[in-house]
Formats: sequence, C-alpha cells, structure tokens
Amino acid sequence: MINLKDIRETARDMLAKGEARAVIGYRRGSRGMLAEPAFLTKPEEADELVWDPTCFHNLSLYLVHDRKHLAHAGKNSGGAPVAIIAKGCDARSIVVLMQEHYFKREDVYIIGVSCEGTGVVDERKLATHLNGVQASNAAFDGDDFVFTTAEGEKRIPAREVMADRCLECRSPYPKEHNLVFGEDKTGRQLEAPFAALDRFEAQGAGERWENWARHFDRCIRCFACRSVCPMCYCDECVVDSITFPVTTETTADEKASRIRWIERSAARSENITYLMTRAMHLAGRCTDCGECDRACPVNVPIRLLNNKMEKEAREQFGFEPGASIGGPSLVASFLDKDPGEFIR
Amino acid sequence: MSKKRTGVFVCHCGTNIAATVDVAKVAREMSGEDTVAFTQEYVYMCSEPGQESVVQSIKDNKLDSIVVTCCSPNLHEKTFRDNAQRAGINNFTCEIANIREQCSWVHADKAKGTEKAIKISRSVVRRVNRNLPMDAVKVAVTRRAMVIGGGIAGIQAALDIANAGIEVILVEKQATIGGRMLQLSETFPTLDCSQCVLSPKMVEVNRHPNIRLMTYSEVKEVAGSVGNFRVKVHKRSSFVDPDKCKICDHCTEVCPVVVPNEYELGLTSRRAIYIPYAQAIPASFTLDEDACLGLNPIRCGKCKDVCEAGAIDYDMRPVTTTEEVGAIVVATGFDLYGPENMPELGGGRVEDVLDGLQFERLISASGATKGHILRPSDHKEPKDVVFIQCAGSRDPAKHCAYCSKICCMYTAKHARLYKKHVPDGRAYVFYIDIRSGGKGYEEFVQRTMEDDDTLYLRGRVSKLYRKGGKVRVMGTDTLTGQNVEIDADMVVLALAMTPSKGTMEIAKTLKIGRDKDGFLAEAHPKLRPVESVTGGIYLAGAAQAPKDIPETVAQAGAAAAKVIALLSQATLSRSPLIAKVRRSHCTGCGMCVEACPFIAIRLEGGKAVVNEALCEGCGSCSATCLRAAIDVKNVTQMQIHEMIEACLA
Amino acid sequence: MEKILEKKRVDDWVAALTGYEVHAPALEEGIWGYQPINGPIRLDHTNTKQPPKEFAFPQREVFFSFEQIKGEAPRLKQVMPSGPRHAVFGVRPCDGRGVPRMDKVFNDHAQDAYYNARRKNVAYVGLACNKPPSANCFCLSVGGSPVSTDGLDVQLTDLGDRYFVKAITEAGKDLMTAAGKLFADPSAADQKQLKQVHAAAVAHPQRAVNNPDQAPAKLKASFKSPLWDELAQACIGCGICTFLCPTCHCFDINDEVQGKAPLNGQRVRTWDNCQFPDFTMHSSGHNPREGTGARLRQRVCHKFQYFYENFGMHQCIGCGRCITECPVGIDIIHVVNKVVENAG
Amino acid sequence: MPDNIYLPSLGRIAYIKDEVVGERAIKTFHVEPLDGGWFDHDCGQCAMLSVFGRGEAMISIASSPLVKGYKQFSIMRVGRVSSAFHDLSVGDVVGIRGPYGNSFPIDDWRGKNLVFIGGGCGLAPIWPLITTAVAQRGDFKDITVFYGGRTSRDIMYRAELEKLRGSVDVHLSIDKMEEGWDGYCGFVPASVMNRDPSPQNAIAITCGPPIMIKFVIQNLNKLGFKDEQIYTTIENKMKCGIGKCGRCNVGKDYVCVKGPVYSWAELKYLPEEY
Amino acid sequence: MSDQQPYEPKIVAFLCKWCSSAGSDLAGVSRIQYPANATPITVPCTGAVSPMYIMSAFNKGADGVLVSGCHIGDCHYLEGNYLARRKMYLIMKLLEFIGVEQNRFRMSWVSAAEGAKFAQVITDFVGDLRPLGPQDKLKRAEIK
Ligand SMILES: Cc1cc2nc3c(=O)[nH]c(=O)nc-3n(C[C@H](O)[C@H](O)[C@H](O)COP(=O)(O)OP(=O)(O)OC[C@H]3O[C@@H](n4cnc5c(N)ncnc54)[C@H](O)[C@@H]3O)c2cc1C
Ligand SMILES: Cc1cc2nc3c(=O)[nH]c(=O)nc-3n(C[C@H](O)[C@H](O)[C@H](O)COP(=O)(O)OP(=O)(O)OC[C@H]3O[C@@H](n4cnc5c(N)ncnc54)[C@H](O)[C@@H]3O)c2cc1C
Ligand code: SF4
Ligand code: SF4
Ligand code: SF4
Ligand code: SF4
Ligand code: SF4
Ligand code: SF4
Repeated sequence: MINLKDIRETARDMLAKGEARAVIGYRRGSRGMLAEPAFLTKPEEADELVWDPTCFHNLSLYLVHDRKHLAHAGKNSGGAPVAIIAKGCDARSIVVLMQEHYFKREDVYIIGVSCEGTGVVDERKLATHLNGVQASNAAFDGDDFVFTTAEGEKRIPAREVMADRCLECRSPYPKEHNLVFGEDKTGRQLEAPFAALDRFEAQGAGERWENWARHFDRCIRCFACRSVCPMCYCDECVVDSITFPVTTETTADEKASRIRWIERSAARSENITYLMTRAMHLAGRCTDCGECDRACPVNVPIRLLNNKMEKEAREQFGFEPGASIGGPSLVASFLDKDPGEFIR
Repeated sequence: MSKKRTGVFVCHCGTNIAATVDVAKVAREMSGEDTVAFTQEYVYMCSEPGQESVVQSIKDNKLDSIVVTCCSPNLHEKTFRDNAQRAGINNFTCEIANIREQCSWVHADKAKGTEKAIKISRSVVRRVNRNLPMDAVKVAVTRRAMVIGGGIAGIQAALDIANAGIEVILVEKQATIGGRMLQLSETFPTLDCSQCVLSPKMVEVNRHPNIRLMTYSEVKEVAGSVGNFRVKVHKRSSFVDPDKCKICDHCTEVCPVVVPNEYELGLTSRRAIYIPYAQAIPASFTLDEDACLGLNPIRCGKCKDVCEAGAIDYDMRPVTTTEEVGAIVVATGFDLYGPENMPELGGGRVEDVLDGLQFERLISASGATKGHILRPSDHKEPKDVVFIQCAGSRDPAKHCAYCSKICCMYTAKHARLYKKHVPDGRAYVFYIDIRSGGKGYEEFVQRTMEDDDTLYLRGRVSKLYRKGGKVRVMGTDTLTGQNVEIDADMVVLALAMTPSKGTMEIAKTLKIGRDKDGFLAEAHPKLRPVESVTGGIYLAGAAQAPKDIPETVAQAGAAAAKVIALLSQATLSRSPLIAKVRRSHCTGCGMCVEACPFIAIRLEGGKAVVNEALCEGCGSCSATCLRAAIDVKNVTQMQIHEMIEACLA
Repeated sequence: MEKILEKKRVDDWVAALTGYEVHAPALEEGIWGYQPINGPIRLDHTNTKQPPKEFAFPQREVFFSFEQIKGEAPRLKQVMPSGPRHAVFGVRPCDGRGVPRMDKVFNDHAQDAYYNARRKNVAYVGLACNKPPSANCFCLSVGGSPVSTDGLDVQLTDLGDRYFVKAITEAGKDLMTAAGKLFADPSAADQKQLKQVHAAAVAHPQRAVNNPDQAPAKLKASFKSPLWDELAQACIGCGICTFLCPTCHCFDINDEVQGKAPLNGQRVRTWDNCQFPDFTMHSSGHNPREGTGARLRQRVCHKFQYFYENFGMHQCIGCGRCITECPVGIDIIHVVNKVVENAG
Repeated sequence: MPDNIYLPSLGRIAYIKDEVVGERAIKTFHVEPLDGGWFDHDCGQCAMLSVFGRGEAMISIASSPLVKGYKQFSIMRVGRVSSAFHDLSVGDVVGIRGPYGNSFPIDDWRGKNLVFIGGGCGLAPIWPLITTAVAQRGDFKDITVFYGGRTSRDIMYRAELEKLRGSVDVHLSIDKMEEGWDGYCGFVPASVMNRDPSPQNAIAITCGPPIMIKFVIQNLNKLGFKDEQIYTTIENKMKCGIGKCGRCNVGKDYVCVKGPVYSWAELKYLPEEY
Repeated sequence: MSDQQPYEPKIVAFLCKWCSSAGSDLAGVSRIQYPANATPITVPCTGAVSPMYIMSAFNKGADGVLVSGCHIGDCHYLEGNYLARRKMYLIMKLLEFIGVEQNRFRMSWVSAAEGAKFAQVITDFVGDLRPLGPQDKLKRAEIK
C-alpha cells in the first residue's frame, strides 16, 4: 500500500532543496473526482498531490512538452532534473524516450509508483457501474476501488472497472526509477496479456473489417490520440497535411515539398491511413500506457492496433518496448531468425 | 526552382517495343504531363542518329531533364546520361523508363501493354521532376596505409603495400611481430619450419624504408573515413630502448621475478624483463611493467645496473600519436576457444591435456623442451597420445557452430610430427569427418593415416579425466558403434579458432561489423570478401574467418592490392545518390544510425549526420525514419509518393 | 402550436415524416450520436457526444471540383449541398442555442452559401432537460435554460408517458402537421404538469460560471494574465474541445487532388481548431498564438468575450462537452471563474 | 459580392518578373481576368489567390486601383502555395477571389505629406498607395519613401523605385555594407532617424517584418508623429478572408475584415496577437 | 471502370534495383509472358521501402502491393532485406488485422537469375487478387 504522505514528502523535499526543477504529478481537478496533471514548483504545493485510481495520465508526455519548451526558448535543461511520478507503463515510456535520445537520464528524476495489485480506472466502465451517480473521491483498497458518492461509499472490485491495459499489464512496476513507492507485483496477472486483442482477433477477417470500418468511420481526426501520446513527439507528424515550419532551418523548399500522404478530410480511407501509420510508427515504441485509447472521444479502440504490433514484436522478434535504455529499436534492427515464411 | 522542362524520348526499339506498345500513345500521354515540354518517338533511340537527336532536342527546346522510355537502364542509362551531359545538362537529370524488358517483351496484349508503359513512363517523368542535378562526390586521399596486427597476415600485407611504394604503419599489440605463426613448429602440408619462413619476412619489415613499425602499440580511436582516416595509436612503454639493447641477456640473469611465459603458453616461465622469442622483431628486451618490482632503483633496479648498453630507462612513458592514413588493413588474428568452456574435455584443468598451440611449442626446436616431446606433468615421453579434433567446433548447441577449417590438417601434422619424434608411440585421432580440401592436403592426411600408422577414430569424446597417472579418454567409434576407452599419456585438443580478443576490440574501435561468430564481417560474402563494410577498411587473415597460412597470405595480398588500388588515386569519386538529412525534421532519435548497414550516420548535436564517404545510398535509413527526416537524393520519399500516384492514375 | 403526443406514438410521427430524413440519438460503442433512423427512436439519451452542428456545418464540405487539361483553363464545378430535408430529434436545449450562434457567424459580413443551403434544410426537434444530462452542464449561467427553445423548431418535454410538443417555428409546425392526427390537444393538467416539470428542471442544481456578465470585461483586462499559461499547462492541443463544441466553427480550406494529368481535384472545407499549434502559425514560423496558454485564452475569450463584444451574447452555451471530454481536465468553467476572479 | 464567396474567378498570368532571387525569392505577377470584368479594389486590399490543386493564399494587391486591365501581386516563396506560384509561366490560369479587407483612407490624406517606410517584401501592400499618390501627385505634398532590404539583391521594385526619384524622395538602404552601394547602410528604422522626416501635416505608412515595424513606430513617435498619424498593415494567417475560418482575429476583430490596415492609434489598443 | 471490362487488379510493385528489377529484366530477355497488372517502381533496396509506401499505394487505389528484393544473404547492401523483412512483416500483420485480405500484400525474393520466378510471382499474385475484386477498404473516394 502506497502512503500518499511519502510521495508528498518526497516532492516537498526535492523542491525545497532544489533537487528538482519541478515535480510533475497528479492532483484533484475541478471536475469531480478525476485527477489531473499537476506541475509543482513550490514546496508548499506538494500537499496538492494525490495518488488514486484516477491517476491514469501518462505524465511523461509533459517531459516532452518541457523539452520542446526548452528547445523553443533556446535553452538546455541545465541544473536540476524534473521529477515525475510514473507508473510502470509511464516509466517504460520514459525509457523509450531516453532510448531515442529525447533527453538524458540525469534530466529526469523518476518517482516510481507501483500499481501493485490493481491499476487505474477506465472512466467508461466506471460510468456504467456508477450509473449516473457522481463520485467525489476514489481510493485504492487492496483488490477494490472505493468511491465516495453522494449516496455513500461505493466499493467495487477493481477488476470490474479497471482499464483493459491494466488488467492485462504484465509489469505494473516502474523498473526504471530513482525512487519507488509500493511493492513490486510484476508477474501478477489479472487477465492474460493481450486478452482483449485475442478476443478481437478471434473473429474472422470479414468481421474484423466490419468492426474497424465502423471505428474508422467514427474518427473525427481530433488527433487527441496523437497529442496525448508521449511517443508522438515529432515536431511535425508525417500525416500532417499542412506545411509546418518546424524550425527556422526549415527551407521554403522543404515546406513546398511536404508530402501529403493523407488528406485532412476525416474520411474513412484517410482515417485508416492515419491510424495505421500511427500504429506502424509506434511499433516497438508504444509502451501500452493506453492513453490514446482513453483520450479518444469516440471510443476508437486504438489500443488494439498498438497491441497487435506489440504482440507481434514480442512473439516474433522477442522484442519488448521500453525494456532498457540502451536496447535496440524494433524496426531498425533484425535477427537472423526473424520470420520469413511469408515471403514467396 | 521553377518548373522543369522535361523531354520524353520514346523508343520503338524496332518492333521490340512498338509491336506490343502503342508508342505514339505513350508519347501523346506524356505530353499531357505538366512538366513535359517536348516528346519524340524514334525507331532506335540508342542508334547514332537517335542519340544525336536527343542531344539536339535538349538544346533546341531548352530542356533541363529527360526521360528515355526504352530498355533496361542497365543497358543504356549510361548512354543517355552521357548524351545529356553532352547537351549541357546534368547527367543525373536523365532517367530511363524501362518499357521493353519490363513491358513490351512480356505482355502480348497491346492495350494492356500500352497502359502499363504509360504508367511506367509517367512515374519516371514524375520522378525526374524532382531529380537534382548532381556531381559525383570527390574526396582527396592520404597516400599512407595502416596495417593493424603483425601476424603473417599483417606482415604480408604491409610488405606488399610497402613494395608498391606506399608508406605503411604496422601496429602490433605485442612486443614482437610474428603472431601465431611464430609459435608454430613446422607447417603443413610441406612440414617446413615455420620460423625459417617467417623470420626473413619479419626482418624485411623491420628494414623496409616504407614501413614504420609500432610494436607494443594499440589503436585507440579512429575518425574520418575512406581516404582520410585519423588514427590514434597508443604505444605502451617497454622501458628498454630497442636501438641500444644488444640482446646480451645480462638483465634476465639478475632479474628476481619469475612469471609464466605467455609466448610458451605457460609451458615455461620468464623474468620480468624478457625477450619473447630469440627472433623477436624489434630485437630488443622488454620490461613487463606489471611484473617488475617497481621500476624503481631503490626497490630493485638490478637490471638497470647490469645493462652495459644503458638501454634501460625506468622513466620511459607511453606515447599516443595520431596517424593519418588513407586505408586500413585489419589483421588481428585469432585465439583458441577457451578449454574452460568445455567441461566434457576436462575444462582446461586436467593435467597433460594440451591445446594445439601448446603442442606446437612442445615440438618446436625453439620451444621449452628444445623439441623433445615430454609431457608436462612428469617430463616423460608420452607413448599413447590422443588427438581430439573439433574441440569446440561444429557444435551449435554448446560451442561454436562453424568449422575451424584447419584443425584436420594440423592434427594430422601433429600426429606425424609426434610419430617422427616418438616412433614407437601410438597416436589416436578422434574426428567427425576429415576436411582436407587444399593443394596436397588430402595426400598429407592420407599419409598420416597410412604411412604413420595413426589410428583415426570417427566419433566424439564424451568425457576425459585423470586416472592413475594417465588421462582416460572415453568416446565412441561411430563406424563400429563401439565404445572406446583409451588411457592416454597425453591428450591434444584441436580447439576451435575464435576471433582474438584484439579482433573483438578493434571491431568496436573501428566500428566495423562482426559476423554472428564474432569474426570481422566482410562487405559481401562472395563479391567483396576482403573488404569490411566500411569503405577503406580491409580484412586479412584469421581475424575474418578461420584459415591457414596460405589462405591468410593470399587474402593479405588481396587486401594489399585493394589498398594499393585505392591509394593510387589522387581523389576518390563516389555516387552522389546518398542520404541527406532534413535537419529541421530530425529529432536525433538515432534509429537511422542503428539501421544503416554501412555505419554512415552518426548523431551530432542531436541531429543525424551522414558521412558522404561511407553512405552507399541504400535507403534503409529513410524507410526507418519516422519523420521522413532522411532521404536518399533523387529517390526521395516525395518522389516515390508521386511515382505511386502515377502508377495508379 | 402546442400538442400532446403519447410516447408510444413517436415512432408513428417519425414514420409520417416522409419528406424528411429523420435523425435521432442512437447508442453505438457506448456513444450517443445522431443517426439516420428507420426503426423506433430513443429519446432517453444523455447528451450526444457530438453536437448537431454537423447538419449545417459538416466536418467536410466540398466547395467545388476542378479539372484542368494541360494548356487549357481549369473548369470549376460548384458543388452545392442538396438532398432531402432533415429532421433532427432529441436536440438538447443548449445545443439548440448553438444554432443561432452559428447562424450569426456564417452570415455576418458575408453569407456562406454552403452553410445556409444546409441550414434551411434542417429542422431541430428539441428535448427539454428535466434533469441535467451531464455533471458538467451549466446552461443556466450562460443565459440558457434546460427548457430553452432558442434555435429549436419544435420542443418536446417529457411528461412521463407523453410528450408535450410545442412548435416554435413555422418549420416546426410543418413537422407537426405532417402527422396532425397523432397529436392531441393538451389539457389544463398537461399545461400544469409542463409548468411543474419546467420549473423543476430550472431549479435543478448545476455547475456555474460565476459572473457571466462581467466575464467579457474581466477577460479583456486579463489578456496578459500569467494565469493563462498556468491553467493551460496540461493542455495537449488536441481537437476534442473544439470539434465537439456546438458553437466552434473554425475551418481550413484545402485542395484535394486525385489525378495530375489532367489535374483533377476538389476544394474542400474541413473543421479546424484553434487549439492545434499550427492553427495560426505563419509560413515563417512566427506564431501569434505561441503556446497552450495563448491558445486556451483564444478559445475561452472567443466564447466569453469576443463573441459577446461582436454579437452581444456568449458563444458558449454551457453544454459541458469540452469539460467532460478533455483528456487532461481543462475545465472552461474553472478557467473563466479563475481568470475573472483574479481580474479583481 | 457574389453568391458563393468561396468560388474563385479565373485569371490569366500575363506577366512574370523575378523580383528577388535566392532563398527568399519574390516574383511579381500580373493577373488579367480570363473573361469579362474585374472587381474593383482600394489601396491596401488583398485577394485570395489559388493555384488549383495546391491551395489558396492571401496576397496583397500591389497595383494601384487606377490600373484597370490587370492586378499585380508580388509573392514571396515561402511554402506550398507560394511555391506553386513561382512555378507558373505566363498564360497559366489561377483562381482569384476578393477583394478582402479594409483600405488606406487615402481620400483623408490629400493635401498632406506622405512618408512610406517599408522593409523586405513589405513594399507590396503599400505599393498601390505609393503609385496612386504619384499618379495623383498634385493632390499630395511631399512624398518620401524609405525602403530597405537585407542586401541590394533583396530590394524589390528596384527599377520602379528609381523611376519615382523625380517626383518622390526615395531613400534605399541595405543592412550590411556592400561594394558599389551608395545609399544608406543600416536598418530601416535607423535610416528614418537619419533623415528625420517632419511630422508636420504628415502621415507615415509602414509595412514590413513585425520587428521592423515595432522600431519604426518607436522612432516615429520620437520624431513627434502622433499615433493617429501612423498607419501599418498586419498579416495574420487567413483561410477564408471573410471572418469565418477563425484564425486571423486579433481580439474580437478579424483582420481580414477589419484589417489589414490599422492606424497605430487603433492597433495599440488591440491585444498583441499578430 | 466500365461494367463490360473484366476486372483487372492494379498492382504497385516495389522492386529492388539489384535483384528483382534485374530478375524482371531477365524475364523480359527470356520473353516469359505474365500479366500486365503490376507497375514496377525501382528502389535501391527493399530496405528503402517505407511501410508508408504500402499504406499510400492502397490509399491511392492499388488492389495489391508487391515488395520484392534479393534473397536473404544476397542483399547488395548486406542488411537491407533483413530490415525490410521485419518492417513488411509488421505492416502485413497490421493490414491483416484490420481485415484487409491477406492476399493483397505480397513480398517475394527474386534474384537476378530468377526471371521465371518473377513472372510466376506476378502471375500468382494477379491470380490471387482477381477473386478478391477491387480493393476499396483503404482507397480514397474517387472525385466525380
Ligand atoms: C595449433 C595450430 C597449428 C597451426 N598449424 C598451421 C600449419 O601447420 N600450417 C598453416 O598453414 N597454418 C597453421 N595454423 C594456422 C595459422 O596459425 C594461421 O593461419 C595464421 O597464424 C593466421 O595469421 P594471422 O596473421 O591472421 O593471425 P595471428 O597470427 O593471430 O596474428 C595476429 C597478430 O595481431 C596482433 N593483434 C591482435 N589484436 C591486435 C590489436 N588490437 N592491435 C594490434 N595488434 C593486434 C596479435 O598480437 C598478432 O601478432 C595453425 C594454427 C594453430 C592454432
Ligand atoms: C493580408 C495579407 C496579405 C499578404 N500579402 C502578401 C503579399 O503581398 N505577398 C506575399 O508574398 N505574401 C503575402 N501574404 C502572406 C501569404 O499569404 C503567405 O506567405 C502565404 O499564404 C503562404 O502560403 P504557402 O502555402 O506558400 O505557405 P505554407 O507554409 O505552405 O502554408 C501553410 C498553410 O498555411 C497557410 N498560411 C501560411 N501562412 C499564411 C499567412 N500568412 N496568411 C494566410 N495563410 C497562410 C497557407 O495557405 C497554407 O494552407 C499576405 C498575408 C496576409 C494575411
Ligand atoms: S482516433 Fe479518436 S482520438 Fe484519434 S483522431 Fe480519431 S477521434 Fe481523435
Ligand atoms: S500509443 Fe497510446 S498506449 Fe502507446 S504510448 Fe502512445 S498513448 Fe500510450
Ligand atoms: S531516424 Fe530520422 S529523426 Fe531519427 S535521427 Fe535519423 S534522421 Fe533523425
Ligand atoms: S542510405 Fe543506406 S548507407 Fe546511406 S546513410 Fe542511409 S542507411 Fe546508411
Ligand atoms: S483543452 Fe483539452 S480538449 Fe482542448 S485542446 Fe487542450 S487538451 Fe485538448
Ligand atoms: S465551450 Fe464547451 S461548454 Fe461551451 S458550448 Fe462549447 S463545448 Fe459546450
């Protein structure tokens, strides 16, 4: 069981001693019980921090924001690192970012939090459980989540309202960390990894297409999936259809010869191309934090696409995203024994 | 850059194309392209008048790029590029659309063939729209070579290069050159004395005006690329001035320190100050810093006192120099597979079980026993000797998957040499099969079996251990299916050849790849066997793969020839179709660096930088980059995008 | 025209609307959305994920197509929206109030032929909110009401087993007369119940923007407030808040090309979004709205200041979508309140 | 205004001139109506030009309203659409819709001294004003033009400027000294200070890079120009040109409708969003 | 496409310059007939084929996409085809996953000496594509 006091204490201490430039964590937002990202720079703000089942955001995204901000201002990080609260999946994202030289290990201070026996909630599942009742607080309690509502305390077995990614998570513990809270329950399994994917894959090709066609049709190309993903840190996405002066170095020629792989129209064909390209670009990089899936306002099951890539990578290439900072990248490496039977 | 003025020249190729492709229609369709300013058909574009009209049309119509739709680019790309140049436009703005081999010859249906020919032509027109005029990349060349490793491979390569009038720096890690060959007794298949062949070459190296010898030295860092490498060499201190040392041996007489002699593979010992071999080059003693009592006259200083030549200098310091060379030959040789990895063969801990090199020293006239075969444990002459081949080789499950290639031969040699020394001794050889491809090799083995009465047992040894002053060898003879047990006086393991430690280190330093077994990887297994993947770095000897001396010498000669060919040019010229980074889009993720088979990309200040001298233009980087931040010139993603569009229009 | 319609006869009404394509909320993948209806309709929805703005302002609108043969002048072919009239059922009062706001935008200064062509072809059948459909509803504080009829053509009020049906416009009357015999005249009791239901609806507690009337002036005074950056720190710059907003109208115009020889393509309008980082970026890279703070300010001030200054009403109609759907908890109520409060 | 404001009319490129070459190339185009008439415009207004298949870009109309047969545009090659323009040849057909935006209140300025201060490609938006004033030379008192480029090769309308010299005071400047340059050397705001034009009965009109405008205005204030005497134009990204696409606004005002011409007295009080 | 004409699958074939393109030349020299449905795009190496190209070809209306290069171990650039094999495997799996017919994407190794094989690969591919009919899943809607 993680004691929130310890997290707050750590944050306060680091800020007071100047050991961290900022602490990125979670705090209670203005809309009910849901946590929201918190950016602390003063020790006295440490008491705002929370740790509960609504802390679903992958805060490593804000390390990316921070780095972009610094780059824009022409500064280098210098001095103290940014401290960040990271779950298992989030910490893996941080590892991938470092693997891709996005920042250095010493630029980040990882305050790991173990998801222990459970994980975070899926708002959609929770909504059906609460049935219109508003909750004002959420808490971990062993295998249950406990919600405070106007109608009193509501205890729900965590697995009933947990996000799929947490149910299927095989390493709910931030291996890479400077400091970690909570027990390492790696190896615990609530559902088989890729359970949701397997269920989906069990359908025939025709059914799969029918499902995806409907999903792709719904996409409104709000790009929340891309914006919320720490791995989607490119200054200009290849699927952007507009020319985008990335830096002052970008020449008129480069802007003029921007490739329009897809159109801006939210049509099915374009949405597919966008989402499939995104999945390809995340192959071996997505750490299954599930944020894209969560953020999508129209419930496109984006996670399945990324999961599919993850599963293939694991099973065919023995590849695990975010496993180590110095490790190879999936698509820039190969093994002699990679599958080749599909080739004629 | 304003819009291109492209000319399209549609060749009939007699009826080769015209019979199944409506050439007039192809020309008509192409003239509808935005950038096409001129089209022409002709019966034989590659004929003299055809070529003339291409040149003339370029001039007359102020064309800046052309597409010739004809046969395979392998045939006439050069022809028409030359024409382009002759007409005053850049040859890289000429492209070929292959509508013969890939179209007219393989499709009989004229309508469909024409449609496909149009698509092919259109896609090439779109491609040419974005072709940049380019000049071949020119790099000036430093006319000096470096050879790393002073075994027979390095020695041969250095001599060949030096004899061509090119300066060579030969860098050897040990105190003497000579490598493994210096440790051998006599060599198959001729059984001539190894040192007798080698020593003159070593002396020649030492005397050669074009060779600078740097022993006791190691390469620490390499920068630059083909034609212009800058190599940092670190020379350890030997504390003895080779020019003054008279090799009088007085120093060793007084040195109180005794350590095992690595050159004799631990069969004997030496002092802290020593000479590896009598024939060492440079001919000088060396003071082993680690063994010496302290390089300090107060603590010891005995050797310095007795050295009349005043050659010993305790204050000598290591030096690091930077050498500029245009090409590098890597000849860092091999080691033997560690017996400690093979518990089934005693794990290196059973007495009187030797490896091949130890046996070489044992029978060498210059070795510890002055050529008498005496087993180490009790210095008695062994009467039953078991030779075990493939010790560690050809065993993918537990050890090395590959065949070490020379063990069959040297085991046969060992058996014969043994029988020569101990005519009443019995020699047994365990083998899997005999691989004796090579001039005179098979005859050599046969003679060992027949004339020298060696018992060849086909099978593996499952176990050996010491029993009553002997080594019990348990194996099977797969030919008879019988279990075999031999109580041997001595066992010799033909251990697998592995890349030497120095080879593994140098591969890292030079960033040249290694194959799956750890040997240095050649650029192409068939076509470029002596080149590394990195331009200007060549491979020779056992560092690249297990091989014997003749093969080593042949490869060294080939590497030298490559170096000579390279360095005889004043400048290098390379294809300009290489990768280019869009710096503003590169995030420095390093994936391209990882993907590039030619190690042509590095990260600098958070951006990918392509080494123009190394890039081969394969495009692996561009297909890997998630940000389309790296492209191969004239085959850019934009061009492919538009070609795809053209193919589907 | 005021009538009573028994709930079970709603489907008959829909069936009687032969000249119309009828749309009503339907649940797909856990999402309420307007869908063309052939069978029975449901009006027990919360609010739809997407507002009904698409009926007049679809995400993709083709302006015209063009064709150009080399050496000839291009031929343009105007594409005007056409098709059957639409009747959209189940529009919530807040979304209804979005309609006149969009009308203003698309007719101020210059008339937008495409919008108007679609607009005159659609009739909105609203449904009063007896109870706020979302925890983030705040229509009352922005001048609306759960029983508002603004922008609607017909208003339905749920009276248990019947609907109180009220025609607001001529178009609404047409809808009702199309199936005149299904309707009964309301009794006094019906009228009374309507009043009660409406009163209860208005009395239902809601979240609120504190001083909506002061907002324009206070926001104006707060243009340079450091609060913007602080409040927008978590914003990821996605398109959710705007794409789902019933009154957001920003768009982009692009040429989509299919063949190049001859050139053939179309000019297309697609939704765009002031929260995308490149929205206002010049080709030079200069961006008048650099950073999430400036962009959040634009969104909030557009809703609560600029629109007010131009048209005398708030553009935000309090549907709460942007609050509920924001993946990182940016809450327009909180933002406005905070900035206004801070302006002193 | 036409029924469908988004439907462009067609115009033929009648003339192309390389104004500036290099990385920041500028070309000048004359566009003639393909058939029939032309819309009229006032000094300072813009038009949405399109190359079909590539898209639209808002460009200032650089010719005087007095010129009837064609409209002039000077386009800098910066991106997708502008590059497409640079690829065009005489005879090619483009789309055009407009005119958009407000204009310079030239009628209020008759009888006054006019001081034009331009930098880089910022000469295009004020060029119709300069040429109109020169055509109606008698209506105005002293006309002074300050104009600077980074190098002498970046000076646009060079020949035309030289031709003006008789009736107008022209001061050209470049940022860094070059051989053979006899004009001022230094930034435009300094060039203005160097000549200190009098604010007496004068209107100053400035256009150029935002940073230049900022210093020009500071300097004009120093010289005694009042905010009402200073005019400038601003360019925010635009897609529709009619106040709907939502990006060019500065506070409540859509620049495509209320702008692009502003007096400093107005602009000063608008939020800094340009 | 008019109704009378039989359906002809459109294929984009990415051929590496050293092996498959040379192999197709050999098919030509040997006059081996095969269907005209595949339009070749020559690339330096299969390693240069970005998955984006595959997506884009389908998006632009290809009924099938072929990527063909040197056999493993024969790559002119040593490792390009190893890298390609992995990338193409992934994109193939992804296409399959969303329900695109397996037979729409194909990869083959055709060496410079395998003219007959090249012809066979195309013939088989066209044969496998024909029953699938036009690809409209990823295809951008046509402008009328
Ligand atoms: C037991 C045995 C018997 C054999 N008998 C025969 C025979 O009879 N006939 C025959 O033809 N072949 C025989 N061989 C094979 C023969 O020894 C090899 O073919 C030959 O020695 C290979 O030469 P080389 O120069 O490639 O390598 P090596 O002889 O290993 O020389 C490599 C040299 O490079 C130096 N070096 C290593 N790393 C570095 C570094 N990083 N920097 C600088 N210097 C470095 C080493 O010190 C060494 O001097 C036998 C081999 C064995 C094991
Ligand atoms: C009122 C006004 C007058 C202008 N006058 C001129 C002029 O006379 N000469 C000149 O060279 N330029 C002028 N510009 C700037 C010109 O509009 C942009 O340089 C041009 O739109 C860039 O388009 P692009 O497609 O080449 O660049 P890209 O970078 O490829 O453009 C990307 C996208 O953003 C849009 N975009 C980018 N910047 C702008 C912008 N500033 N305004 C509108 N849309 C933009 C483009 O339309 C395109 O869709 C003016 C701009 C405005 C607002
Ligand atoms: S998948 Fe969902 S989150 Fe992503 S762009 Fe589409 S609608 Fe937005
Ligand atoms: S793709 Fe989705 S699940 Fe994967 S890292 Fe990005 S946001 Fe997380
Ligand atoms: S893969 Fe692309 S972004 Fe990454 S370092 Fe290479 S060029 Fe840069
Ligand atoms: S084109 Fe090939 S050789 Fe050149 S940098 Fe890219 S991956 Fe390396
Ligand atoms: S406020 Fe929220 S919904 Fe809007 S852009 Fe920012 S993150 Fe996306
Ligand atoms: S701003 Fe938010 S609450 Fe207001 S109308 Fe738009 S989506 Fe609804």
